Amino acid sequence: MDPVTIDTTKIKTVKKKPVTALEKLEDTGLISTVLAAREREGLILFSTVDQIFNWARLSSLWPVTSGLACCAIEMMAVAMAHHDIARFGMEIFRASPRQADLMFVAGTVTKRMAPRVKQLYEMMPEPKWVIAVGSCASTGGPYHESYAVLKGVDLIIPVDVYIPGCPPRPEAWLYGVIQLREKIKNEGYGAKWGLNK
Amino acid sequence: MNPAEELKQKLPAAVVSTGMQLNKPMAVIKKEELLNAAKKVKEMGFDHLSVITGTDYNDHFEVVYNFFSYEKKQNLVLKVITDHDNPEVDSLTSLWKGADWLERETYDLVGIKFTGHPNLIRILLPDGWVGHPLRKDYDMNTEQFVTMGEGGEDVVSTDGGNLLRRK
Amino acid sequence: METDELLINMGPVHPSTHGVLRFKLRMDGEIIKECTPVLGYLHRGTEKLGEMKTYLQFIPYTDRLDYVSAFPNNYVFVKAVEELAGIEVPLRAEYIRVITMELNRIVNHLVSIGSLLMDLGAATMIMWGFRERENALQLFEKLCGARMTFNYIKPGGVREDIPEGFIPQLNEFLKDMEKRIEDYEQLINSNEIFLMRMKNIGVISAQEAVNYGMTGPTLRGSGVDYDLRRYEPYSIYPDLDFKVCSRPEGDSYARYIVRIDEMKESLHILRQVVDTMPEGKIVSNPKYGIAPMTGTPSAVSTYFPRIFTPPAGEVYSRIEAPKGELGFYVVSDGTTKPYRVKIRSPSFCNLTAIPKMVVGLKIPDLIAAFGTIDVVLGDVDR
Amino acid sequence: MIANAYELIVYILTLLGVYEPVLNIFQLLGIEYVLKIIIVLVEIGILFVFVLLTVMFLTWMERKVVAMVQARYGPMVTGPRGLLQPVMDGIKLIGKEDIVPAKADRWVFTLAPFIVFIPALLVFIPLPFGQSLIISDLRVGLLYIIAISAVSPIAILLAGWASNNKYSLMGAMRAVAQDISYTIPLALAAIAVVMFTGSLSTVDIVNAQNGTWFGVIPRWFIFLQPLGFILFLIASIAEMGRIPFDFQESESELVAGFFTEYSGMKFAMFFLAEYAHLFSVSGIIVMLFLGGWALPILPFVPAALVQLVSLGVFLVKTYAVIFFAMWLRDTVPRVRIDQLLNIGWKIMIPLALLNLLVTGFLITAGVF
Amino acid sequence: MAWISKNWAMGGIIKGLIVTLKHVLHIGNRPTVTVQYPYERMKLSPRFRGLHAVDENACIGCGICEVNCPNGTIQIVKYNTKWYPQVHMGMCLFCGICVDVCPMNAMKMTGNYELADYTRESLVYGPDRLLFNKEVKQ
Repeated sequence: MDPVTIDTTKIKTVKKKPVTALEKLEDTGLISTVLAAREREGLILFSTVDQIFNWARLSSLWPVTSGLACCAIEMMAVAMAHHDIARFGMEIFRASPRQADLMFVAGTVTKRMAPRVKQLYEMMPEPKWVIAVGSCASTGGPYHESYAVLKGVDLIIPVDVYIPGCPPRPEAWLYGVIQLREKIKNEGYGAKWGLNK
Repeated sequence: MNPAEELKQKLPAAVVSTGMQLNKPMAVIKKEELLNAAKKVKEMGFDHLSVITGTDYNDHFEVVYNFFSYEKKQNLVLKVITDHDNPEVDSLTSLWKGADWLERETYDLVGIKFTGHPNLIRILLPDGWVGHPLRKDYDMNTEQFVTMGEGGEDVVSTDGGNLLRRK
Repeated sequence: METDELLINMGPVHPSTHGVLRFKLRMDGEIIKECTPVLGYLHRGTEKLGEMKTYLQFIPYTDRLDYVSAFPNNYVFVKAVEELAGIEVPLRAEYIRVITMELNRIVNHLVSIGSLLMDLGAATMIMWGFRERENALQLFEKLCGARMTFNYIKPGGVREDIPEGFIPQLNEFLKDMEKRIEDYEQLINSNEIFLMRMKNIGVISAQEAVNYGMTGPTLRGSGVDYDLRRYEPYSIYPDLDFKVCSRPEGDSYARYIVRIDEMKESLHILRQVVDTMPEGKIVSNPKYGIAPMTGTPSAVSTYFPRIFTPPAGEVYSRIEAPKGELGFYVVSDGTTKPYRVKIRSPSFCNLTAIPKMVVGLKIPDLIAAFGTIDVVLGDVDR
Repeated sequence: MIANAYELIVYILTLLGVYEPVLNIFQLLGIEYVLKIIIVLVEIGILFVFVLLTVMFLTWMERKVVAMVQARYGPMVTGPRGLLQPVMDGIKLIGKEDIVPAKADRWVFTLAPFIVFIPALLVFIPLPFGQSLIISDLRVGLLYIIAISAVSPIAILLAGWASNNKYSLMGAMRAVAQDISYTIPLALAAIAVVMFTGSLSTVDIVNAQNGTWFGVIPRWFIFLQPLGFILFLIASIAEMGRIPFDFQESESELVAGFFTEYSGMKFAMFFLAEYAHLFSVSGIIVMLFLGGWALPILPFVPAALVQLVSLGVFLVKTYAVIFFAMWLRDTVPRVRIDQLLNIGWKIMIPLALLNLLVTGFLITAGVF
Repeated sequence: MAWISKNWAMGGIIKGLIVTLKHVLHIGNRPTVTVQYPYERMKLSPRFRGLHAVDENACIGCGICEVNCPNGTIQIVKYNTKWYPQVHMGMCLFCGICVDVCPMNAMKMTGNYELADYTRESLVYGPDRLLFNKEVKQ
C-alpha cells in the first residue's frame, strides 16, 4: 500500500467557522481537490470524477462497530451528544463490515484477537480506511511488554491515521477524523485500488 | 471465635497450621484433605467463595481460597501448599459453582491442576499456548502468535508469517 | 421431521457483546440449548505486568481493567498496598476518594443502562446517559486531568487536591442528575415493551447467585441484601447514611431497577460527603507521617518516595465496585515490585452465571440478560 | 374533470399550446401511441425522481429527528445543515466495491435487491398525491397495493438464503414471519374502510372522505374507524420493519439481518427500498384514514391552485405520519420476535375481526 | 380483556413519547449540548494531561523520568550538546508519573491533544518538538 504521499506539515486544522463561500467549500472538502486537479495537467475530466468521489467518500465515512477495549467507550462518547460525530455524517455505525468504509481499531489488539481484526478488515469492501486509536492500537502502548498483546495493529493491517492518547479524548479523536478527511481529499480516484500512477 | 481455630478444632487432621493473612484468619490445609475441609467450611456458613488464586514460589505453589460468610460477616482464608513439579489439588466445583472459572483461570495462568474439575481447559489464553505465564520461569522471549483455523478456532504457533504484514 | 441443531458463534466482534466476548450457542430453532462464553480476546496479561512494574508504576494499569469505572480499581489496589505497608491516610483524602468513587458509580450505571437499552434497540437512552456522563467526566478531568484513566489515587492519599470551582460544579451536577434520572424513569421504567423484554428473563435465585459467586447489583437484584460498603466498611463509609438497594425477583428488570436506585443512593452519599468535607492534608508519607503540605501540584512526588518497598506479606483487599466485589490479592516480598498480583474482578465472576441464566431463552433474551449483568471485557479478561 | 396525472400533463401541455401541434405531427406520421408512451415515460420519470429525492430527504430527516431527540445536531458539515449528506452517501455507495461472498448463490444474491426495490416503486402507481395527481386509478387499487407489498418477503427470503450466512437466514426468516403475520390485520383493517366506500379504488376512497360533518369535523375515516386506524398503524409499522418491530435488521442481535452480506450499490437498493416503503406506507395510511389530499378548506381554493394545494396537504399529512414513526423509533425498544408474533396473531387479528364485525353490523343497521 | 388493558394500555409508551417530544421541542431546559469541535472547543481543565513539554533550561537530563515511566515511553537522547527526553506519543499512557517524579520540575504536560498523525514514526516526539521555547507544531 501507500500510493499516496502527503506532506504532513502542509495540513492545517480548520479552526474558525467558515464565512465566505470559498471557505465553506474548503470546509466541506471539495476545494482542495479542485486545486489539486488544476495542478495535475491533462486529467481534467478524470479529476472531476476525483473531486466528486473524494468529496462523497470523505463526507460519508461509515465506521464499523468494533470496539475492542477502553477506547471503545470513548468511541461511544464521540458518537454521543456532546461531540456528535454525526456532524461529519459518520454516525451510521454499521455492524456488518460489508457496509462500512472505516475501521476504528479502538483498543488493545491482543494476539488472540489479531486474526479476527485482520479478517474484519478483509471483509470490508474497497475503498477502506483504518484509524488506529490510542496507544495500544498504535504500538502496543502500555501492554507492549505483555506476552499476549500485539505490538501495534499496523503489523497486520495498513493504518492511515494514528491517534495517540490513552484513550484520546473525543476532540483528539475528531481531530484524527479531520486528518483522515484531509488525506482522502488529496487522494486520487482509485488510489486505494492501486490505479493511481 | 476465630473461624480458622474453629476449623482446626473440627478437623484437626486437615489443618496444618493457623495464622492470619494480614487481618483475615487463615488456615493452611493439607493437600489431600482440602475437599473435606471445604465441605466443613461450607457447613460453617461460608457460602461465598470470593477468590481462588495460585502463586509460584519457585520451590512450591500456594493455592489460596478466600471465603466469606453472608450471615456471620466473617472472612476465612484457606491455603494449600503443593510441590512444584506436579501441582495438583482437588477441585471445589462440586461445592461452589463459582469455583469453575476461577479454577480454570488458575490452571491457565499458573498451571495448577484441579482434579475432579469437569472441564479443565484454558480460559483466557487459547488452547495450545505453551507455558503458564504467571509462573516465574515463563519464557517471555519467545513470541507466540494466534491464527484462525477452521471454524474460527484458534491455532497457536511461534510463526506469525501469515498474520503479519511485514517482518 | 428431522431437525438439526444450529451452532451460532456470537462475537467476538458483535455489536452487543460489549466488546470482544464470544458466545458459542447451541440452538434449537430460536431457543438456546447451551451457551458457552469464550473469553480471553482481551487478555492483556495485566497480572504478569504487575510483577514487572513497581507499585507506583502499576497504578495506571489498574485504571485500564474496568475502564468504565476506573476509580474503584485504582482505589482497591492502593488500599491493598496501604494495608500491606500500614500507611495511614488523611481524612480529606478519604473524602475525595469517596467522591470520585461514587461519581464513578453513577457513570458506570449510566453506561450500563444505556448500553442495555441500546442492545434492546432504543438508542435514545444511551445518548442521554452519555450526555450526563460527559458532565461527570468534566468533573474528573478537572480533578485529575484525565477522563477515563486517572492515575489519581496514590498510596497515602491522592495526587492533587480538589481544584477551585470543583465543589460548585459537583453540586450543579447533583442537582441536574436528579431531574435526569426522573427523565430516564419516565422514558423506560413503565414502557410496556421494555417490561415485556425484561420481566422474568434471566432469572437466578438468591441461593444460586451466591453459589455462583455473583456480587454487586446482580446479586442484590436476586434479593441478597449485601453490600461491602455496609458489611465490611472501608474508607469513610461507616460515617455515611445510605441504604442498600435490593429487589427480590432476580430477573433482568430487578437488576435494572437496582442500578437506578443505586444511582439515587450515590447522589445521596455525594451530597453528604460534600457537606461534611473536612479541610486538611491530602497525602501522608509512610516515613514521616502526614506530610506538612497540601494542594500543590506535585505533592505526591515531593512527599511520597519514588522507590517504595512495603514489608513482605500478602493481603487480599476488596471493595464494593459498581459491578460488584472487586479484590486485589497482592503478595510482597519486600522488594520494589509486587511478587504476585491477582485481580478478583466482579465481571469475571458474574459472567460465570450466564450459561445457567439463558438456557431455554432466545437470543434477544440472552442480550437482555447479558446487558443487565453489566460486563466490561477489560475486567473479565484482564 | 381530470382523472389522473396523464391527463393532467396533457391538460398543461394544451394550456401551453404545445400539445396540439405535437399531436398533429405524430398523427401525420400515424404513430400517436408513441406520444402516449413518451408522456407515460415522462410521468414515470417524474415519479422516479420524486421517490429518489424523497428517500434522500427522508434519510436526512431521520438523522435529524434522531439528533433532535438526543440533544445533538446531526449532519452539519456536508452542505447547508447537512442537506447534501444523503447525496454523498449515495455517490459513495456507487463507488464502493461490490462483494459477492464466495459461497453465495450469485444469481439470486444479485436478483434479490431488485425484487425488493421494484415493488417499492410500483406501490406508488395507485397512490393519489393530489386531486388528480395519480399515475393510474386502478379499480382495485387497494388490492393491488396489498398484493405488491406481499412480494417483498419473497425477496427478503431470497436475499437471506442466498447470502449463505446464518444471521442473514435468521433475519430473513424473522422478516418473513413478521410480514405474513402483519399483512392479515393490515388487510382486515383496510377492508373495514372499503366497506364504507364500497370500492377498492384509491380515488374513491379519498373522495369518500372529502367533505365535513356538521361543517366542522372532516369526514375522515379515522373518526369512524379509530380502532381500525390504530391497528393499521401498528401493522404498517411492522410492515415497514421499523423499531419496535425491526426484525429484518435487528442490529444488536443479528448484526444487520438479511442484508448482512450486501455491500455497495446492492446495499443502497435495500436502503432505498426501505425508505421508499416508509413513504408509501405512510401515504397509504393518510389515504385510508386521514383523508388523503382532502381538506375541508379545499373547495375554497382557486381552481388553478387546487392541484398544488392538494399535493401539499397530502405531503404534510404523510410527513406527519413519518415523523410519528421516527419519533416512536427513538422512544421504544424492540420487541422480541415471539412476542411480536403473539401480538400479531393473538391480539391484532381478533381485534381486526371484531372491528370488521362491528362495522358491518353498523352499516347494515344503517347507522352510517 | 383485563390482560390487554394491563399490558396494552400503552401508558408507559405514551409517557416515553412525551419525554422524547419534550426534547425535540426543547421544552424544559433541555438544550442541544453538542460542542462543534473544529470551531468551538470544550473548556479544558488546566490539569489536563496532553502532550509533554520540557523546560529547556531546567532539564538536566538525569533520566529519572526514563526509569520511572511504566512502559519505557521516554528515552534520553542527545540534542544540541545536552541530553533531553524524547517521548514516543504512540506508546504513552498519559499517566503523569514523569511529571510527578521530575526532580527539577522540568517536565510538564500541556493541554495539546491534537496529536493525530499519518505515520508511526512521526509519533516519536524528539526534543525539537518538546522543548519549551520552541513552537510545538508549525
